Parts: sequence; C-alpha cells; structure tokens
Amino acid sequence: MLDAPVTGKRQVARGMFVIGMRAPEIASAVRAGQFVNLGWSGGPLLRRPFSVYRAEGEHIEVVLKAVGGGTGQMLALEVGDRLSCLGPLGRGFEFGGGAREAVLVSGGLGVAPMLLAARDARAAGMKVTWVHGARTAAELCAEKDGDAVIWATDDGSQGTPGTAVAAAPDADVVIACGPNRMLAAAAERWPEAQVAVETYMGCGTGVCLGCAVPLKRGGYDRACKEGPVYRAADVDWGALPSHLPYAVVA
Amino acid sequence: MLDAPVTGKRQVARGMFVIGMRAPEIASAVRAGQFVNLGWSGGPLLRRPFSVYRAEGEHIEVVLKAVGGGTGQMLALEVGDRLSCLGPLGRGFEFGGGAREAVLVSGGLGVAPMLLAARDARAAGMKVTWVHGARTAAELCAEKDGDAVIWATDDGSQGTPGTAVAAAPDADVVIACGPNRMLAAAAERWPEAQVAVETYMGCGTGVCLGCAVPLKRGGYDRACKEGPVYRAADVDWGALPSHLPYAVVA
Amino acid sequence: MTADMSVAIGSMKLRGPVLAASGTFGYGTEVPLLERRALGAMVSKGIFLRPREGTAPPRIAETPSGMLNAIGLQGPGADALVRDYAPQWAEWDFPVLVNINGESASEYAEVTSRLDGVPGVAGFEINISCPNVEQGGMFFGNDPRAAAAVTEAVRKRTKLPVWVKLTPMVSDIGVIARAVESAGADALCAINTFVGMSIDLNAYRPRLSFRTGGLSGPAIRPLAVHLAHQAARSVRIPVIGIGGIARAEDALEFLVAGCTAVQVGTATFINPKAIAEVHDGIASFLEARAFKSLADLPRYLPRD
Amino acid sequence: MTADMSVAIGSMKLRGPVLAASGTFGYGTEVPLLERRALGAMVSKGIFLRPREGTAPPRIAETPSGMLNAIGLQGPGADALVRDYAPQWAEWDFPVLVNINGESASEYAEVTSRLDGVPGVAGFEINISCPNVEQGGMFFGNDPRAAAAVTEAVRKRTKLPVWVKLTPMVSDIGVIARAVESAGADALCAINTFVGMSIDLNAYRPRLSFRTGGLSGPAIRPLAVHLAHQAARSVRIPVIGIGGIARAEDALEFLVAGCTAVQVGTATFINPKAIAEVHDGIASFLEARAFKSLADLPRYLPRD
Ligand SMILES: Cc1cc2nc3c(=O)[nH]c(=O)nc-3n(C[C@H](O)[C@H](O)[C@H](O)COP(=O)(O)OP(=O)(O)OC[C@H]3O[C@@H](n4cnc5c(N)ncnc54)[C@H](O)[C@@H]3O)c2cc1C
Ligand SMILES: Cc1cc2nc3c(=O)[nH]c(=O)nc-3n(C[C@H](O)[C@H](O)[C@H](O)COP(=O)(O)OP(=O)(O)OC[C@H]3O[C@@H](n4cnc5c(N)ncnc54)[C@H](O)[C@@H]3O)c2cc1C
Ligand SMILES: Cc1cc2nc3c(=O)[nH]c(=O)nc-3n(C[C@H](O)[C@H](O)[C@H](O)COP(=O)(O)O)c2cc1C
Ligand SMILES: Cc1cc2nc3c(=O)[nH]c(=O)nc-3n(C[C@H](O)[C@H](O)[C@H](O)COP(=O)(O)O)c2cc1C
Ligand code: FES
Ligand code: FES
Repeated sequence: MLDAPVTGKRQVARGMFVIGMRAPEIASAVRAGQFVNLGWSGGPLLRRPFSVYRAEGEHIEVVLKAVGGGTGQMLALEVGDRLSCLGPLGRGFEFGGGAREAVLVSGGLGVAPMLLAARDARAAGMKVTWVHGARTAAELCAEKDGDAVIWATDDGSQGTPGTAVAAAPDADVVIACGPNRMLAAAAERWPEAQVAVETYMGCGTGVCLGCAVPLKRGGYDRACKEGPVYRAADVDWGALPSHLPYAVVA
Repeated sequence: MLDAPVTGKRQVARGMFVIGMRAPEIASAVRAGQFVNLGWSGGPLLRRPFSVYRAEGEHIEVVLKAVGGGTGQMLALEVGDRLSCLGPLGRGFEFGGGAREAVLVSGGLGVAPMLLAARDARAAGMKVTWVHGARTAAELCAEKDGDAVIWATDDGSQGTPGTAVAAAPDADVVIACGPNRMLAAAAERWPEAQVAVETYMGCGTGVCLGCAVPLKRGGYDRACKEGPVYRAADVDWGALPSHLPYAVVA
Repeated sequence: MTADMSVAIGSMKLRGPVLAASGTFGYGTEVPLLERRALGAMVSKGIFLRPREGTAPPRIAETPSGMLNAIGLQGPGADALVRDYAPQWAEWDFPVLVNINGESASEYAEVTSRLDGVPGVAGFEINISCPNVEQGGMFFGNDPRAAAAVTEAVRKRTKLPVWVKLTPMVSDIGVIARAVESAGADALCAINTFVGMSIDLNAYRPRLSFRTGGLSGPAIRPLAVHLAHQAARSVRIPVIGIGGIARAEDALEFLVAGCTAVQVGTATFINPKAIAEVHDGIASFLEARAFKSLADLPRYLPRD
Repeated sequence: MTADMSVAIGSMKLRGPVLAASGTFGYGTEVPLLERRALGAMVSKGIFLRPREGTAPPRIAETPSGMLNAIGLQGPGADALVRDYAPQWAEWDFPVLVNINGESASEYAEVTSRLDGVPGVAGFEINISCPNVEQGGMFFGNDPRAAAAVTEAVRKRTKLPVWVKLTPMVSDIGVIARAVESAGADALCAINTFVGMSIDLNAYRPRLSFRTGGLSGPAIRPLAVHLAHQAARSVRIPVIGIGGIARAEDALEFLVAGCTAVQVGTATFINPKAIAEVHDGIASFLEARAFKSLADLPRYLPRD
C-alpha cells in the first residue's frame, strides 16, 4: 500500500484522461494486465480498480473516464493530491512460448492495459499489431504503440467501420480488453485469446470472493487473483454480467 | 439556501480562523447571535452551525477551530470552494429598551457572535465593553471591538487572571457566549443576561426537535428557533449537556 | 411531455409520489411555501393524546451516512394540534396525515377520535414503530397481534385513510404487514428508524441521553429497500417506502422495488429542497425513458 | 508503558482484542505476514462440509458507507480446508477458528467432527446468521430453539471453544443470546450482516444476482454497537463485537459497550493494515489515559 501523489493529468480522447502518480515499487514490478486498487480521502468506501496504463521510472499511469461518482472524483484530483495505491494486483498477460506476432485488440477504455502489453510483447520478441476501436473517432485513444496500427469505429468516422474484434487480423497471440460483451465476441473468434475482464471488486486482494468470474468448467475464479486475465475459452461468458453500470462501450 | 463561494481565510488566534464567504442575502439580513448552517460537498451528512462573526456588503464571515472532522475539512477549504449556506437562522440578541451600556462576555470561540453584537449594540446607542477570555494569551482572539476592552486568561498570561465572567463589570445589558459551563456561571451572576447556547443540531430550521434546550419552567425549546439566544435565568443549566465533544473551552 | 406523477393510496389521490416523513417536516409551518410545491402529502410529527416533553438532550448524534435521534415524541398533544395546526393545513393544496401514537390501543383510538373529522386532518399514520419511547411505539410493532389490535382500534374510529408505519426491528416484516392489512390498514409505511447506539469515549457512556436512538439517513437505505420490498410482496395494499432517500435515484429504487410512493425524512434537514428535487428528478427519469406516467415504471415484485 | 492488551475468551487467551472477521480475511494465506502481527485471532471464511460454488455475479454492490455482499459461502469444503489450510495455521502465532455452516444441525455437527482435533483448528464459530444461502444460515439464527439445537449439536462434538455468530435480523437479540448460552456456547459474536437490497435502475431489478445481500461497513456500526451491547447485557459469556469497525475509536465503542473483543471485516478490504491500526490505536488510547490494561477500560453495561 503506497501513498502516491498525483503527478499529472492529460486528455487522450473525448472524456478520456490519463492520471499519473509516483509509485516506485509498483512501477518497477508491474506487468501488462495487472491493476492497482485506488482509494483517496473523501472518496467512496471501496477502492476502485484500474489497469496500469504505463509505468516509467518511479511513475505509473492509469487511464479513465468519469463513469460514476468515484471516477468523477478522480478526474477532479489535482497534482499533489494523494492516492492510496494498492498493487500491482492480479495476474497479467503471458508472452512466453516463442510466438512471433501479437495482436492487441481493445475497445474504448479497454486500451488501458495495451501500452504495457505492447512493451511486454516486444520484450518477448514479438511484432505488435495494435487494433483499437471506439464508437466514434473522437473517442479513440490518441496514444498508440504498434508495428502496425488498425483503427475501428462503430460509425465509420475513422478506420474500419465496425468493431475492433472484426477489424483485427489473426495471430499466434491475441490480447483483448474491453466491455465484457466485446470479449465474448473475441472468445468466439479466438478461444485461445488472453482477455482481461471487468468485475465489481470488494478487496482486490483475494479475500472477499466478490469478483467471481464464472468458468466454463463450473464454479468461479477470483478476477483479482486468478484473473483479471483469462484464456477466453475458459470463461462462461453467458454468466458473466455484461451490464455493469460502469461498463465501457467499444 | 445559498451557494456561497469562500472568499478568504485568516488566523485570529492559535488554531482559530475566520472564513469569509459571499452570501449577499444573509449579509444584509443577519442580526447578532444568529447563525448559518453550513454544508459542503464531501462533507459530513449533517450541516454544521456557525454564528455569523461579521457581515459586510455581500460577505459574511464565521470563526472556527478544527475541533472535529467537519471543522477540520472546513479549514482545508480554499478560496473559490463552495459552501452551501442556510440562514440567517435563529433568534439573535435584543438591544432594545433604551439601555446605555452593554457588556459582551465571551470565552474562547464564544467570541463568534460578538463583533455583530458590538455593532448592533452601538447602533442601539450603547457603550460597549468587550470582555474576552481564553486559556492562555495565544488563544485570545486578536480581533476586538469595544469602547473598553478587558482580557482574561486562565493562566494569567494576558489581562486579568481567571475567567471572562469573573473579569467582567456589571451592566444593563449583558451578552454572553462560550462553553455552556461558562454560560451557567454567567447565569448565576446575571440572571437577565442574554446568552447564546450550543447544542447538537439536526436541521437548524425547527423541524427535527434535535436541538432541545431544557427550560427552568419545564420542557424544551429549540435552540435553532426560539434560541440560540436565551435569557440566562430561563435555561435549566443542570440539564443542558456541557460535555458536547466539540465544546470549546474558555 | 410531462409524465403523470399522480398516485393513488387507496381512496386518496396524491399529485405526486414524494411525501414528507413524520418528524422531519415539523407541522409543515416551519418550512417556506416554496419547499412544499411538489409534496404529494405531508405526515406531521408524531403526536400523543396529551402533550409530551420528549427526552433530555443530547438527542441526536451523527454516524457514517446516518444520524441517530431520540426525540421521544415531543409534542403539544392532540388538542393543540387541532387548535394551532389543523386550520392551517385545511388551506393547503396537499393532504396532511397525522402520525398518531399511544401507550395502549385505546390511547391510539382516543387520539383518532379527537382528530377525526377535524378540517385539515386528511388521514392517520399509525406509529407502532417509534424506538424512542419507554412504552408503546416499537413494542406494538414487532408483535403481529398487538399491531393488528392497534390498527383495528383506530380503524373503528375513522373512515379516513389509515396507514400503518412499520418497524424494521422484526425478523419477518411480512408477518406484521399481513396482520395490519387484515386489520384494515389502507397502506403500509416501511420503515421507521432502526435502533442504534453510539458511545461517547470521553464519558464512557452512550452519546444520547436516552442511550439508544433511531438510525435514519442514507446508511439504512439498502435495508429499507429490502424491507419495503418484502412488505410489498406480502400484501395487496400500497406500500410507501421510507429510509435514506436523498435523491431521485434513491426514491426510484423503492418504486421499482414495489412501493407506490415514498417519504423523505432526514434529507430535508440537509437540503430543505430535497422533496422538490426528488419529485422533479423522478419526473425527468420517466420523461427521459418516454414513460407517460409513473404507473408505467417497471417494477420488480415477484409475489410470495 | 505498554498497556496489556490480552483478553480471555473463555479458556482461550488472545494476545489482543482485535480479530479478523470471517469472510473478510480469506484463509489468512492471502494476506502478507506483516498485516497479521497484531491479530488476536482469525476466523476463516465460512465453510460447509462439501465444496460450494457460491452465488452468481454480481456479488457485491456499494451503498452509502457500506457494501452489500452475496458470496453465498463459496468454499472448498471441510476436507480441502484440512488439507490445504490447517497445516499452515498450525504454524502461526495466533489461533484460527473456523466459521462453520450447515443446512441442518447434523451438518454443522458433521463439519465439527471433521475438523475437531485437526492441528491448526483452534475453535469454531457457528454461523447461524449468513443471509446469503437458501437453506440454513440466518434461518437458524432467528429462532431460539433452532439456534440452541445447532449450538448443542456442535458442542457435543468438540471440546474446543465454540462461538456462535448472531444475526441482527431479530426483534430481540437477547432471547437468542440466552438460548445459545444455555446450549453451551463459549462466546457470542455480534453481529453478522443485515439483509439489504439495491436496485439497478437500468435493469429494473436488484443489482445482486442473489437479489438481496448482507450489509456491512461503517453504515451499520451504530446498529451493531446496540445489538452487541444488548447481547452483552443478556449473557455472562464474552461477546465479540462486529460491524463497521475501521478505526480504534470504533472498536472502543464496542468495548465500552460491553464487548470483550472485536472483529474487523470490511475495513480490511479498504485498508489491509486496518487490524494492526485498530490494535495499535486501542493501545495508544489506553496509554494516553494511563490504563495499565484493557481490563481497566470503563464499561457501560447495566445488566438487564
Ligand atoms: C481489473 C479491473 C481493471 C479496470 N481498469 C480500468 C481502467 O484502466 N480504466 C477505467 O476507466 N476503468 C477500469 N476499470 C473499471 C473501473 O474500476 C470502474 O469504472 C470504476 O470502479 C467505477 O467507479 P465509479 O465510482 O466511477 O462508478 P460508480 O458509479 O461508483 O460505479 C457504478 C457502480 O458500480 C459499483 N462499483 C464501482 N466500483 C466498484 C468496485 N470496485 N467494487 C464493487 N462495486 C463497484 C458501485 O456499486 C456503483 O454503483 C477496471 C475494473 C477492473 C475490475
Ligand atoms: C448555534 C450554534 C452556533 C455555533 N457557532 C460556532 C462558531 O461560530 N464557531 C465554532 O467554531 N463553532 C460553533 N458552533 C459549534 C460548531 O457547530 C461545532 O464545533 C461543529 O459542528 C463541530 O463539527 P465537527 O464536524 O468539526 O466535529 P465533529 O467531530 O463531527 O463533532 C463532534 C461530534 O459532534 C457531533 N456533531 C457535530 N456537529 C453536529 C451537529 N450539527 N448536529 C449534531 N451533532 C453534531 C457529531 O456527532 C460528532 O461526533 C456553533 C454551534 C451552534 C449550535
Ligand atoms: C429527528 C427525527 C424525528 C422523527 N420523528 C418521527 C415521528 O414522530 N414519528 C414517526 O413515525 N417517525 C419519525 N421519524 C422517522 C422518519 O419519519 C423516517 O421513518 C426515518 O427517519 C427514515 O427515513 P429517512 O432516512 O429518510 O430519515 C423521525 C426521524 C427523525 C430523523
Ligand atoms: C464479503 C463478505 C463475506 C463474508 N463472509 C462471511 C462468512 O463466510 N461467514 C460469516 O460468518 N460472516 C461473513 N461475513 C460477515 C463478516 O464476518 C462481518 O460479520 C460483517 O461483515 C460485519 O462486519 P464489518 O462491517 O466489519 O464488515 C462476510 C462479510 C463480507 C463483507
Ligand atoms: S475483489 Fe475480493 S476476492 Fe477479488
Ligand atoms: S436543529 Fe432541528 S429543530 Fe433545531
């Protein structure tokens, strides 16, 4: 648990912001797909989980939109304000096995773990194709990292018309993040894809069992410990709520 | 109910601060001894009552110390932050009846209504003697207003050693404010004194009956409607809690 | 398009579903007219037959997202109410119900008789759920027979609407709800405050002089929604939801959970315009979803 | 001077009065060692005889100063607990009690027999108060006869300490408290969560898939203090206070109100160091007032 001062904020799409904070231990340890659980004084009772978007030197960043009370407050934080930062939490993406090519598929805020995924995929010697979708051009995240970049918008205002999943090529390693409904579609196409899911979280540390992810083989895993990254075919997508009030849309 | 932006803050004694806010309707209407009930976003559930310390033009001021969570937050407010301000509330001091001299007796934060009391007493043609006590010199409020001024400190570090009540002269009109225990002492000496009491308040507007002040004649009055100013002899001091956790000491 | 916000509680037609809860709106006279414009109805502060002093201070204490109160039903008694307040109520454009109390079923009946037919008194809310009196109150509310007996006693004395306000301090609210429905209640109000305690660590004793108090405010909302929902599932008469409502969304939770109307209490202390804002917010919600009337709001109410 | 913080719960001596509540500390293995240093004892996640999947998501929802949960007692069953966790507990410097559950008194008894004598299992906390199971749980907890029957059944199978965890969803907690005391409980834990509901206004149905959930967190603290106090007044055995404790002052309210120890639950989710901070804060409080030991803390406990 770190007391992390906010060090900056910038806008990367309509309503989408990156918040930076000083969190040395986390910055040096975090892997793509892992998250931090953030609290702040005057904030809601429970912490709020966010993927680590970027890690450099002693700093980490998260990317978010104001989708509710907590994220609204976070966007009102100023440089110097303090976040209580728990992490890095969860199991991230795996880039082993000598694969040559990785496709990163994200919808909307699903871009959150992708900068680190690109970093880790490259470090594992892969070529990275970056596929990012949103409803419309203004909602596409302006920051990107890939040897090839593919944009997709629902309204066709930029890149391929349609979803990021539809726009993406196949590859040895597919990484996907976005609304659970988009991930279900990814699972249809790439059963072996590694997907990062969203659930409500009570603790983020594995003790409350609140973050249950329904599994195809029956029973539940904890998104905060065994996840948030899953093999797409392992998740029982029909039983995973896709209607979280804060669910971001592609 | 007004949305009042904070316009300034200054220190007037050790730990004691004055906060100013823009509240035109209240500034023009308020009388000495009346109070405002303040709320702010991210604050506690209930509003917090404060005497109006000063009113000038479109602005009012309150004086406070951080005695708990709410007052602690208030002192962290910055210029431009907004207070929700309900008032003026309650019944203030009366300066009618052609009296010639008023003695204002305050202990610690009991100084809060006295600047306005001095103003209103003068407007009613009276000579004002200002008596202000505190535990020690550093806790005496630096701001004062009186034709004569008497200081008192428990430790004798400034002015008369002992309490403000003991240090005060007699007069036609005695106004007192401070911890309820001090007011009980004032009531012994000046049954006709006008005293401003402190109670917990739920609403400040007379609907909850939370602010009960026990009366000598039996039953209870509402501090927020019939009070907070009482004829000293009317209050059943033995039954009025003197141990409010936030009670300020002289 | 403006959604139709009117609701019917038995024979009583209200212009809106947002009511002022007993004990949090005084006698309505303390509050400026403006704040009353959206009121569906008002329930006045709880009254006994005779005047009551109430409990010694401190009477309230703040807790996380809530407050404890032990007012002890301070009030002027039925005669003063008839003399001082009812005539004013008779002039208003919304009905006023009186929250009635007693130490025995016959005292409830007496209060009813004294107020029945008085212009300005539009109905009764039987308080069998006040946690802050030594006798009566909550103790009628957690025994189905006693609750029914009080309801019957009042029912016999008046043809005006009779609502019964339930306590949450029961193991099965459905049992009490059915008992008072059978005894002739026109509606149920769910719920009154929960009993709570807060300790003063300087004095090593409870903060409140009455030791315990009733917990109200947002803290209790999820509990109140559940209990109002359980009550609504158990009976055919309308249920009026109460507990921690401060915004339109809070009220809508109760309405979706099966309530016909709601009462706003503690929120009024913090925001004197709370009732109007809740009312307007519900209307906007309906309009944004193109519901023509509150009756079109989908409800979640599987029957037991 | 360091105040003596040790407490005795029946025959069990604990190094401190701050315990980890069931279901909020997992099996203790998830939490870094450092966070365990001040623990008086740990109660493990509730377990049935056989593995249980738990309820479908969503399982939690936030409310003002509280949270609803409906985990549904997901767990690996008694055998896995004996195999995977008890051996680790046997190494620790504080006792671990197992929170046991069943759909019948005989299932509680069976779980007890399976765990009794297993190194690492220091005692049992009988959960007759879980609101999130279709059978058993809370339904034993609001009937004094059923509560006593379960307690007796467990008592017969073990000589280890048996604590009984009470539900707040009763009209008189004293009745249940006395019933389980007579049935042989060594201590009472008061309380488990309150049943609550939160509505999703997009879906027009409850947020939780189980519909209702248990409310925990600071919101319930004043209710929990009252109930723990009532329980403590009703029995001679120690009462362990639970509900909304996040800071030392919160724990001290329970202790002054008559509890011998406390459990910290939800606060651990927000602050993994909560238990240590509460423990240290109590010690500082005692030291600041020159109390030599926790036993010297003044209590407010008029006997019924
Ligand atoms: C592993 C993981 C990584 C995530 N990464 C990102 C990211 O990088 N960027 C991003 O924008 N979002 C991310 N999210 C989603 C983000 O956590 C939510 O958008 C945020 O918690 C919403 O909080 P809020 O207060 O704004 O919304 P609210 O309005 O409070 O949330 C809506 C509702 O959701 C519930 N809720 C919210 N948060 C939680 C919680 N933690 N536990 C239980 N219930 C909750 C509340 O009941 C509330 O009513 C991630 C989620 C997870 C699980
Ligand atoms: C008419 C009136 C005028 C006042 N004028 C001044 C003034 O000019 N300057 C000044 O410094 N102080 C004044 N006070 C006292 C001031 O209101 C309290 O110091 C303040 O409310 C403390 O709030 P807190 O959150 O800092 O303390 P907390 O730590 O929250 O308060 C301590 C305890 O008091 C309780 N409490 C606090 N406020 C209330 C409330 N409004 N209703 C019920 N319970 C409450 C809470 O339960 C809390 O546990 C006045 C009080 C009254 C009644
Ligand atoms: C200060 C106060 C006084 C109350 N007095 C009464 C009363 O006289 N009669 C009654 O039936 N309920 C009374 N109540 C209960 C409220 O009507 C309401 O049921 C309860 O406060 C829960 O709603 P809320 O959370 O919106 O306040 C009182 C509540 C408060 C806070
Ligand atoms: C997520 C969660 C899971 C819980 N699981 C159990 C359980 O398995 N057995 C049990 O007796 N109590 C369980 N509880 C109840 C807690 O032990 C505790 O009684 C309650 O949460 C109130 O304390 P708190 O406000 O400190 O959390 C659980 C509580 C939560 C929040
Ligand atoms: S969030 Fe608590 S176990 Fe995953
Ligand atoms: S504070 Fe509510 S009546 Fe005075």
